[in-house]
Amino acid sequence: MKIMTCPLNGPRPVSEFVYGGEVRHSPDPDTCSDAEWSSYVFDRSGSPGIKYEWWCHIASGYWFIALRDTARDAVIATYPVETVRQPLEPAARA
Amino acid sequence: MAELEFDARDRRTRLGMKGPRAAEWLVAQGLGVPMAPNSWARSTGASGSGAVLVARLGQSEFFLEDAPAGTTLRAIAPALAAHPPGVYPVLREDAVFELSGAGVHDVLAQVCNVNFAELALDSHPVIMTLMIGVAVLAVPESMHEGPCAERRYRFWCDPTFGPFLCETLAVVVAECGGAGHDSQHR
Amino acid sequence: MMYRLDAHPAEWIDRSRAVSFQFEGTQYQGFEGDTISSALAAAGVPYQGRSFKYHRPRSILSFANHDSNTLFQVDGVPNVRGDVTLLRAGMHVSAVNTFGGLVRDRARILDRFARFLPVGFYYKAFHSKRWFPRWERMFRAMTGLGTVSLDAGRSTTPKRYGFCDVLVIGGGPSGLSAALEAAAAGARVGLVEEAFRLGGTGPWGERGEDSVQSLAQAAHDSPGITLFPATVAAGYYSDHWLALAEPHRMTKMRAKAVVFATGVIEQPAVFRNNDLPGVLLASGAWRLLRRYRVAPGRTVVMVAANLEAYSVCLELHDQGVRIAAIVDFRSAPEEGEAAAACASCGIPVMRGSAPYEAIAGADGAVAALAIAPLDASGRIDPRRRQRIGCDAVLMSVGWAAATQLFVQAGGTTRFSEELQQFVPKDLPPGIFVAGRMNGVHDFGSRLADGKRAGSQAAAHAGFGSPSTAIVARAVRCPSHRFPIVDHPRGKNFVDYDEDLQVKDLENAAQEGFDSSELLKRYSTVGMGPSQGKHSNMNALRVLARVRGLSVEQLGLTTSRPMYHPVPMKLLAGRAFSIERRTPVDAQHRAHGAVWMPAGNWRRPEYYAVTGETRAQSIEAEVQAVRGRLGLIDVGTLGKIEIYGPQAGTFLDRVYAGKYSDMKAGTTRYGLMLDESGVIVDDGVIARLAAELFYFTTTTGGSATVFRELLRLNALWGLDCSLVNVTGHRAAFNFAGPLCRDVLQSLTDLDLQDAAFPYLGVREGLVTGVQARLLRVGFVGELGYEIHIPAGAAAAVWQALHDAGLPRGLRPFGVEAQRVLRLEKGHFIVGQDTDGLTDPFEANARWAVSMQKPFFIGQRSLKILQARGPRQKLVGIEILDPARLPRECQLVIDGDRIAGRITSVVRSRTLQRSIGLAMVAPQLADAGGEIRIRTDHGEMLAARIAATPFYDPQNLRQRAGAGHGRT
Amino acid sequence: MPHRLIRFGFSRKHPEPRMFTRHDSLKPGYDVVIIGGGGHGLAAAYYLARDHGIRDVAVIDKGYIGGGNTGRNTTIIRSNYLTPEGVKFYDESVRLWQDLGEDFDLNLFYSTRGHYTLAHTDSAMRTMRWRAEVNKHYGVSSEAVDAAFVKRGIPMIDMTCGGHAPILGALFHAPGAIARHDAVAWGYGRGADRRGVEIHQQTEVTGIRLQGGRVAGVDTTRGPIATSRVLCAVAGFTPRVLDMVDLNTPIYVHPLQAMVSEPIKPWLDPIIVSGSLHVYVSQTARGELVMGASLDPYELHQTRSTLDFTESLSAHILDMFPFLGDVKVNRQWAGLADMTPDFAPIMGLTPVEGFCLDAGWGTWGFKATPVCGKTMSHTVATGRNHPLIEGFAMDRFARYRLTGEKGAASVGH
Repeated sequence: MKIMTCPLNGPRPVSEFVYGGEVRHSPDPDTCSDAEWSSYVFDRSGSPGIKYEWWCHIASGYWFIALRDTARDAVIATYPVETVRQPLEPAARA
Repeated sequence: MAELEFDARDRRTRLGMKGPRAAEWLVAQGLGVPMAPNSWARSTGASGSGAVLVARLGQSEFFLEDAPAGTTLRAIAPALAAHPPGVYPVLREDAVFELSGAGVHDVLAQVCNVNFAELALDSHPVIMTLMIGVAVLAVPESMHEGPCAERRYRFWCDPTFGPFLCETLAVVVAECGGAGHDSQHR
Repeated sequence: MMYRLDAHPAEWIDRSRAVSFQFEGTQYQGFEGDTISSALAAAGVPYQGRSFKYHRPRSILSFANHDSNTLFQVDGVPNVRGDVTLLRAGMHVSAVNTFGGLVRDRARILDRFARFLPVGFYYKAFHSKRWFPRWERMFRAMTGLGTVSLDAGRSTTPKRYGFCDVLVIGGGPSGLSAALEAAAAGARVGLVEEAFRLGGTGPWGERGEDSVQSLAQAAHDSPGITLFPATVAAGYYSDHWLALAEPHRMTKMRAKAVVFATGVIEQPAVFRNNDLPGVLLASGAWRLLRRYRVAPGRTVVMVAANLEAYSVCLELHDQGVRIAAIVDFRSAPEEGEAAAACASCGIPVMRGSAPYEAIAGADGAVAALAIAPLDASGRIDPRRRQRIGCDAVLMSVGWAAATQLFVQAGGTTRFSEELQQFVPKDLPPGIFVAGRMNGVHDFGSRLADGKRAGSQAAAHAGFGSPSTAIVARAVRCPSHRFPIVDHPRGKNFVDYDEDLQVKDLENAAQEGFDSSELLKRYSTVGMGPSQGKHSNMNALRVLARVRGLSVEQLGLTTSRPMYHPVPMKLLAGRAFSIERRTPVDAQHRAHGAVWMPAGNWRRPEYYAVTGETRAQSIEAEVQAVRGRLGLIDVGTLGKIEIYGPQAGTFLDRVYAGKYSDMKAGTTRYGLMLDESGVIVDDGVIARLAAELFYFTTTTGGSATVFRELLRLNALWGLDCSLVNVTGHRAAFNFAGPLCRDVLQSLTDLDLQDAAFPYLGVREGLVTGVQARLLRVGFVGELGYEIHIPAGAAAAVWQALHDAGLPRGLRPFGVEAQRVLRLEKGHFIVGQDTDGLTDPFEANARWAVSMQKPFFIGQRSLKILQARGPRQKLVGIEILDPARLPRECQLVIDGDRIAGRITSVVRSRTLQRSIGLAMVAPQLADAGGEIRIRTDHGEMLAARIAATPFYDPQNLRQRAGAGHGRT
Repeated sequence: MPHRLIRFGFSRKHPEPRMFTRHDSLKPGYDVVIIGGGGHGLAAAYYLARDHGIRDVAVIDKGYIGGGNTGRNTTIIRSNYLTPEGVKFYDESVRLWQDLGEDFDLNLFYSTRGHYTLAHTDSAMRTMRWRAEVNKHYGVSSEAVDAAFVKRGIPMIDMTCGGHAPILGALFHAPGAIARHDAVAWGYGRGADRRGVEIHQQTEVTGIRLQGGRVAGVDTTRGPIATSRVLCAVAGFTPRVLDMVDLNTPIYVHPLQAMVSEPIKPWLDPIIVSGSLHVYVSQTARGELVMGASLDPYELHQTRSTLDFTESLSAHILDMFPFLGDVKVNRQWAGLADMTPDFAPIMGLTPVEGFCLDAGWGTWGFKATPVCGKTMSHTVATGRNHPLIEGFAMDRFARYRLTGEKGAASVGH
């Protein structure tokens, strides 16, 4: 079984994790067009490649980011979430 | 060498908290806090009634369990309930059980995909993993210096999974020639 | 005919222990340690099975755990491998797939019709629409091997995780030395051997004998080596994770490095009747001899193309077996010592000759071999053939590397023309190979190669430094490049499992199936129980000849697990299935709960009361809540706490409503959407303090919702923190006109409206337990949700129950709650909504605050608003009081589907049948009438009605409207 | 014995002609180029040539014909879907299946066995009824049946499923069938080949040339091809081809695995599916049990096998049929499923003129092979989407008009 190295819990079998999909940044909902938004909601980069992905260690509820080659199923690196944080609109930061 | 044993009887006082200021609050309560994430320490609180297990879960969450007859946690519980800023109480009603003795690793090998035998105990590791599909918190301890068979493993899990986990483990332990004590769920 | 030789110290049987068993209804005797096949062979049984397609008599071919000729039905278990299954006293053994027994098999007639049943014949006929069903019945009667007994019980076996530094697959000379070398370096080693004992499958050739025995002994004695005898490495999976199928359990082994010393698999020579009983592989004969002291026959002809043939002949000769001739494909003399020894024993050798056909005797077993010389081009010359009488023909013409696991591990191979076998090309990290599979064939080199691989594997795992030795591959070629002899009358079998002859493969290729993958799929070569272990290599050679290509150009078909088939019970293991119970599970049982599954939970559907029907009990529970009071366990709801200065902001972003402006002590309904604006969950949000909210999710959604909230919190980095207390907090709904009076007697809280209004939340003691009380109206009566620590739940439940009983309390289950909520017109996410329902369609616009700066799904809602609803959720009343549609029956408008009933009940309280329906927008206007198609297509009329059906002003839950009915 | 077979016995040479002509080189151009020599692509080629008179067609495949999901699925054919679009579409497919063997003069072992989708919860029961009602509305034989009916139809099943998933009922679909999957590709391939279509195996597409937003040609490992019409039917490889023409879709790719047992004497007539247990199983005419489960949990473009798959699938099979404990798993494999958010395919014309898409076939493509050939050949030939596929148009996502077929997925994927 695949080994996934969790930044918090270390190397564990992949069955201890839940896959959360590719890391994607949304366009600004206030300024983007309907087409841009629906594309963000539905479209995916379906081709194989080296992708930043969300993974969650179930037992600790710890989310992190894995850089994985989806053609070879090779985990290249894992990071804490801070690395992909996007700034929130002012209202939320207030 | 000790007999393989499975014990799900004991209920000690437990306390949980998380938040940006949880660590400093614990120190303020006179408790020693492990520095590394996913590690534990034993600390004798102000009351001095036996050592408290302080487990650090990740960066900013803590899980505390008092000694069998300890009173430390009861003493500090009200302070926690008063919602000190940046310290968030975490209700811990866990089911708890212990595995120890010869063949303990044969049992673990059947229910968990973590190589416990290989763990270095001097780093005081806290393991969060899945045991037959149920999230558990594990603290391995060496009963006294010696081979792996002399280890004691203490496990905690969500109480609503407790009956399933303990009943299943009791069967595996029995098959591995061990004795089970499980009053909690019968 | 085979027979047993006298005892030998190294034999694997215990002659002091006779074991008697039945075969095809006749009593036989073998010894402890015998396998089924060795015992039958020793007993002189001429043949042990029938072939799959033509039902030709078959006996031992390979004796190597992939011998489809010797599959048996044993005590109700199908397809038992006789060559590796130990004899048990009292066993009932019979051949598989015979009609009327092994000898009288009625289907043997098919052998005569073989010419009419060419490759893929079943694609070419039987397909008229009219007749196919009949033909298919015939096929299904003829097909398959063993028979499964439908009354065999459930048997569970343990399954374990294993860990080691170096895992060595194969206990032959190279595997043994690899394991010992790795252990010497300090690695924890696992050594997997398919056979009952270490040593490998031989033959070892000169001087191998003693060294192998001492190596095996050393491996036994080494504390660093864990032995897995009689164990099949069934598959290699990602990151050095291997399935080890032991006799009675499976070990899932994680290694840091793996050495494949999987050896080679002997390949048959292909000539007419090469499947007759008595014609077998030399290595099989050798194993029979060494392990079970069974001689292949009294007069043996050896079909040879390598040194091993001569070694085996010598051993047989030593045992008094007459070697009538060694028929060597090669014209050049064999140089190995064994050849010289054979010559000195006076064993006649015919060089440059090949078997033309085997000839059967009266008993169906081989009685003679016709051989003929090969011309320069390797073509056989039948005119110059001669007959050699014999009762056994051994084949020693070549080997195929057991690369299956290696390839599964991501290794690549190339075909070596010099060695006539596939050899490893690229090795993935942590993967090492040794021995004959690696093209190293001579005994000394195999030991050296194993040493090298063992050292390198150990070093990879962090023990010692890697050996830099380079072990040369064999100089001699142990495999013939084309051990295949054509025959006008065919029956020269390439694949014994599937009864495939040379011409079948040629014909398949001619029909266009001329790549190795297509050939496999069309001809089924390699698809039988042995998965091509004895047939893929020769099939490739035949295809290469047809295409005029090299074997390398064609390439192997992909190899996938299992290496050998594995019983499902070993794979399944104990098959744990998680159960989750609320802390008052025992109380439910005591009240007579009838359970229904809810995810991993079990919940009381209703509480059975003697003398009541199910319907009566549910109705009585409903009436208890409406008229007096009821108690339900809602502890399966997801329960989450969120702390921190930005907790309100967080909730505003993840729910459609607004929460940051809530006052402490109040609750509000929450609707959760996904990015596309679809309703995914709902619950109640309570504000307990400025920086503390407590909220619930649906039972089904609790785990996934909490996980997603954690993700969003990690992503946004707001100053707040989530705690999942779903299992740590129990929750009951205590509802009904009388509940306030009863509860007041158990708590210090002031429950009067002024102090604790509808939709309020309070913290206080209930029967001395710190509790959170939410005053909610889900069931449409005065009611309090009581949330307490799980440890105290049983006591609190009991107290509430006992206090309520004198006032007519009934615990109520999920069914009653469904009626109650439906009377109030509340929808259930997932039942009354579907995977595409948005808040506008669900009439939940009121729960959405679009003017918020942001919430998940908001942007899509703007688009959906413009698009307009595709359907609408409405209340309905069935006009005919006597009839009730079923949930999910359709609303029909003209001849088109215009919606469906999502929930419906007959309400005693309201004296009518009510429900919810998802209908086309044009049908959604109140007062309008819709038609529902019920069973047998009858139509039923219903009226669109406003909700709530019951107490539309919600007076009862608000004011608690006094006692009893108003 | 059918006289058809007699001639094999009496002809000295094998009397069968090649099924597929081997073409040593590509022509400089074709009227239509079909990327993907699976069932769908070959079917489209077959109907283009047979029904639309378009024979100047090249089918190119990077591997061998039928080597993708056509040869990797569990061969289940059914039409008991949930949406009107789906039911009408798959029903037409099932109708076409009936005559395929005779059309091809090839035995596809199309075998109507009856199909049970087991329900273990009342919400599952509700979905079954929903599907049954929609199916019946369109004349598809489909019934929500109770536990007793299931027990009668599958007497050997453990109705409690090992005690943890009691069977409450099922959706019974009498026309549910299985077929010899490879033969379907061969039949369409041979039929297309005989009508002049060129099949080029071992030929990989490396690029698609556009001129002014329309298709101009296809580059392959064996040279360029000029063409104005391309049909993409490559299952799990769809996103890679779409990248060549700069199209975005919701398609994401996960592996789907399956396994097969050793041959045993047939004992299981119908096809059994259980959503809660994530199982589907049927027994072939060879006596093998063909077993499948749910989609792999994360994106991957590789057909590796996993052990957890065989472990949990075996466990669930034994829940239903405990007597199979000693029956052995012979082989496991995987295919690449191109999934969509609403579990319905993406078919028809695209914003790129001349580029047609037959994709999003996730775990449900085999059964649709004939109707996809029919509708896509129509779409390619006429330049207009076939009426049957309008619900599957690519722009439905941008328009927020999804075709919710998730409820009809055989198991909870």
